[in-house]
Amino acid sequence: MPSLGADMETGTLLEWLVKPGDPVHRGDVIAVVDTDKAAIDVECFTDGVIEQLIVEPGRRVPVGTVLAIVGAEPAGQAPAPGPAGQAPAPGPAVTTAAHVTSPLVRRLARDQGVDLAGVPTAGPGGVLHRADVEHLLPRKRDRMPAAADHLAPAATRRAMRASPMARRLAAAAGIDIATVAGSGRDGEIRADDVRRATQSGDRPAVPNLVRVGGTTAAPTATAPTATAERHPDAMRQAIASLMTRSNREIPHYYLTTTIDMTAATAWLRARNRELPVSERVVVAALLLAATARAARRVPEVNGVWVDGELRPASSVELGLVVSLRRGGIIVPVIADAAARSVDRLMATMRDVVERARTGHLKSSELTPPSITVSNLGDQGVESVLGVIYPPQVALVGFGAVLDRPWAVDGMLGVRPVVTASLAADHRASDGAVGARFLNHIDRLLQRPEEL
Amino acid sequence: MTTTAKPAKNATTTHRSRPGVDRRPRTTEFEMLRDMTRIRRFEERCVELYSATKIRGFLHLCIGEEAIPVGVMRALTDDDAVVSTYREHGHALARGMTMGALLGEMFGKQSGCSGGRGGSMHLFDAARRFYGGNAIVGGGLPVAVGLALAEKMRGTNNVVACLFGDGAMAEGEFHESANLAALWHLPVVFFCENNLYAMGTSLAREHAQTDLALRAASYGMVAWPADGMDVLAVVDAARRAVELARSGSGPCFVELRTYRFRAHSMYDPDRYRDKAEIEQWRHRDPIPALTEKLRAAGVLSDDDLTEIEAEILTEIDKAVAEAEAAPEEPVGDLTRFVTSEPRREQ
Amino acid sequence: MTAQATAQVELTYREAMREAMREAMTRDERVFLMGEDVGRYGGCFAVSMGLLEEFGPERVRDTPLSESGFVGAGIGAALGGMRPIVEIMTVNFSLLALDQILNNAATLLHMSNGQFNVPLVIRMTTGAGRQLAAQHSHSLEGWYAHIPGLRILAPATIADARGMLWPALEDPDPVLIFEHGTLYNVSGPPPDPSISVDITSAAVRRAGRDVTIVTYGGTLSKALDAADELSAGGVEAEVIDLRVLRPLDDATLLESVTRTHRVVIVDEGWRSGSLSAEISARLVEHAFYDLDAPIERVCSAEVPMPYALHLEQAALPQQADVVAAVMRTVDSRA
Amino acid sequence: MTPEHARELIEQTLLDIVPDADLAALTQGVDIREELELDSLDFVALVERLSERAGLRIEEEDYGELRTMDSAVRLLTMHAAGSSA
Repeated sequence: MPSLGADMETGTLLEWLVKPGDPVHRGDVIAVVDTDKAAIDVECFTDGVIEQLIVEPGRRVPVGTVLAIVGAEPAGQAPAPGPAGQAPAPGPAVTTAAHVTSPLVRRLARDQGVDLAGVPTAGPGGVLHRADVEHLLPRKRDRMPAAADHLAPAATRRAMRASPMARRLAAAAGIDIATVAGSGRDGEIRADDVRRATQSGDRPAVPNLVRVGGTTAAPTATAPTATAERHPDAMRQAIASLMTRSNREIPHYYLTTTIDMTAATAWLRARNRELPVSERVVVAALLLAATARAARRVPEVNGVWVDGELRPASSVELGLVVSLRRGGIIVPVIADAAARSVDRLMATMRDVVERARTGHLKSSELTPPSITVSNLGDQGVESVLGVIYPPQVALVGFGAVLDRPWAVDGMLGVRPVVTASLAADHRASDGAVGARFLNHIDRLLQRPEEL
Repeated sequence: MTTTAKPAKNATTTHRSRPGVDRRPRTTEFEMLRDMTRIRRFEERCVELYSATKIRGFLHLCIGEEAIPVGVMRALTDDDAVVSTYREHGHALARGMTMGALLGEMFGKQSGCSGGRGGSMHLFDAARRFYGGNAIVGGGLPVAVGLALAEKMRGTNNVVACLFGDGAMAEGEFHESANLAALWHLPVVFFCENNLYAMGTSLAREHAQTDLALRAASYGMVAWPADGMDVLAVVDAARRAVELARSGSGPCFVELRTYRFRAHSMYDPDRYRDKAEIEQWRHRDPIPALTEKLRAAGVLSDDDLTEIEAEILTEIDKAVAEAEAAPEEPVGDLTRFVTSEPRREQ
Repeated sequence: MTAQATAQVELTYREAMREAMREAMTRDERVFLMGEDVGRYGGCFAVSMGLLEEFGPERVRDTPLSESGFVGAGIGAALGGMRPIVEIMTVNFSLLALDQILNNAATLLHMSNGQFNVPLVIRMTTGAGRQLAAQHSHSLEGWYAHIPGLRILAPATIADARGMLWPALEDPDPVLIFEHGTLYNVSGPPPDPSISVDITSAAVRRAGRDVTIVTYGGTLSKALDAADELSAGGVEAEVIDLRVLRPLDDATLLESVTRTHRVVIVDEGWRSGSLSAEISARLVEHAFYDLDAPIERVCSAEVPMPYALHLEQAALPQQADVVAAVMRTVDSRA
Repeated sequence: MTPEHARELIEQTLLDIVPDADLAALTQGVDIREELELDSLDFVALVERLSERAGLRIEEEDYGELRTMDSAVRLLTMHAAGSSA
């Protein structure tokens, strides 16, 4: 007889809703009990089969009296998953009615969310051993979608060390602490790491001592192999939380323009023909160069939005979205990109992208960008309408350079064109400013030799 | 007369003021008999109340030893100070504290003399210069010496009465205190209530030299033993000692040989004492002894006795009722008096 | 008097303490000094030198070697209306009086429901550094800081040595003053007597933004030296002198730590169950979300204090230890 | 350069760029860039390294030849033959 109220001492069994032999599951209503106040449904707290009903309807018994006996599942029949997503028990189903368990086993089961009632044991006398529980765990983990499973974040948390203050700042900024790159001695995450991650680093770190790199969406910042590869989920979560924050906080507006790339590609082709193979320039480098120079002229798109105001950057710290082969992205930064020649940009881009993918970025390449470019041209798409990396205020997207019918001087011809797009923060700029920015890019690409 | 302390007089006055009670002048002996009986009956009620779980914690009774508190307190003035032990109900009552203040304390109530913070072992009364209620054996002695030092430095004529048991004589603090008091000629009287047992350890099993007065005398102070079961002997010794100390000749020591009829504390199995020994001492019970003496002298009638008992019973009943009814100290005040409060005036 | 003669130039910690006692005894007739060899000998550490001659044997009382006796007598005298200053030679000896300090001085007020307060001041030497070995050198003030009902002071500067005694005597409750043995010969300009010294708050001895060093008494100078060294390397340490070990000035600590986010506690006591442990716990309780690095503690080695100089120094917190601890809190992998 | 040698060279280079590339998937007609998700930078790297290792200069006009494994092998063998002739 369960205690159905703090002052309940006895209860009258009104009705059984099950009979012997019925399978029951945790949470099933199996009986109705009359307390002094009301008739209340009685839940079953275990999975199994009703073996015996002991108290007959109409009897009044004290709290604590056994009402019925629930046995284990018949052999060979796997119990249905419980509400907690309990794993079926395959294998030799030597289930017993009365498991004997040690505190250690019970704790393990509790920690791992395993209902011991469903755990088969190979041991004699129905004794459950740790191995019986552990046997279930890998399978249990496998069948659960990692991100949704409470086990996976727990594992992530265990691997992550962050100072209380860093946690507080991360929570306040709405970013997942697990996604922040730690700069501490053992990779622990400190407050400055979070500040860098939120790019609101208005507080200078202790000079010369704790200054290290960090980046918005790059959990792999200083320990890519240690973090990202071991915990790909962490990166997914980082992207998820950052992009969620972006869409929640930033009022995006989008502009696109299609740019004639005839001049640019012709110039590139001619140039590459003269250059050693190792110095050839790809069109992406031109696009970056044009973007960087345009951004320098339109400060409203080159900076960060912090504390309710736009803080334009003094140089163009160009973030480049690099997709990783195993999924996920990382955004290394090309410092002072507007000051670099196309050749230097090309060289830097090749170098940075390669190291980004092999996990060897330097901390200086993970400082907060002032504007980001996402070039999905190689993936063949036409245009990119991106999500801004907070607290930046703009993201420039490029699609593939494609041959398209194009009217020039009243004549229709086929021209290589690219669609450039701008996702911009409406708090920081208006459409006209964005349009001016895109027009700058266009104009610059018409005179590639000047880049 | 300086022989009757004002607090005690206050208590006496209470009785005297009651209509119909004060039919004739009382002798000092009669008052001492009544005071001893008052302590005895009070403690007997404490036993009942303890059994009824009204009183908790340790409860040390002085039943059998009542001659000492009554005799010693009579030798003191209001301005003198008293430092006592954890077996101090008798001292407190004889000093003039009310049963209500004591019972309230033992009930853990706000009406208690220590607001329920002390309990049976820690009775205090600043107005009567009653400095407790010390439950560290020997711990009160240095404090008594310091009080005496203050009296001396302030140039008063006051004396400090320091009561302790035979067990305290084995503590270093006794020897430090005796030495210091004698060295500085301080007006303190050490009253050693020698009831032969330090809890369960007999005097002979605890002290190499069981002549306690002799040991005290070795510090250069006047020391002598007296019969602690005879209130007249106690009061006589106490007066001599107090006057000596008051005279400026330094401390003195009185060993009062006595016996407690009950266990060390409540529900002590009392396996360490011979029943015959207890019986033998019961024959020297100070209350019947004085009763017989007064009867023989023709100054005490059965009516007087009945009247005394009735008065005391009424007083006890009233105190119990008050303690029952008294509010508890609010838990919100738990941390009061850890440090002094600015508003408090002494 | 010697102290007066030098007061215009420089004052030692010892002289400052003596001046404080002289002033107190002059201002209040109830104040007197007692302890072992405070009179004719002039004080074990010469703090009370000359006071016997000035105030006489009634008010500068040599006591027998009975710590419990004369500390208890101090309690009794305080209860009896006097304002005693009891000097105990070293904190190790004070253990002989621990019964009186804990069971009476700290307890009487509460036990008596506020009826009996104990306006007593106990002064004693604490700490190591003078090769006095394992029975004269420990820093047990943290134990006393455990006890409700006591106020525990640790003057670390000339000004505090000079200024803390009087307010301590004005306190209606027992106050213990711990004087680190290495401080007595430290000298400095005499403090401005018009500046009142409180016995309630900690003092920020050096402002800084990067880390808070919490210390008191004999290790203050080491902490300040460490802060100077760190400053040269670009780390600005704030140094807090607790001054009052009980009740702790949580507000000052928290204010600092919520700015610096890093804490190093320097405590000459043993680490286990120490004052540093208490401070650490409080900061974790009240500033957890402001901590950006584990709290570091620099304490004495957990050994009875050895005699040999090199061993003793190895057992004690040193400037280099403080610097290293600070660096652990601010250092990073990069 | 034999076709076997050329294929080996190409596979080696691809593995340099995409360490866990599934080369078995590069069967006849399969687009290398698509299959291995090479972007323009990867492709430039492929061109550069192949040029270096094969000792020939692959022009931009020849990029189309690197579309599949077969055409790439052909490009290398022919070029090598041409240059050695």
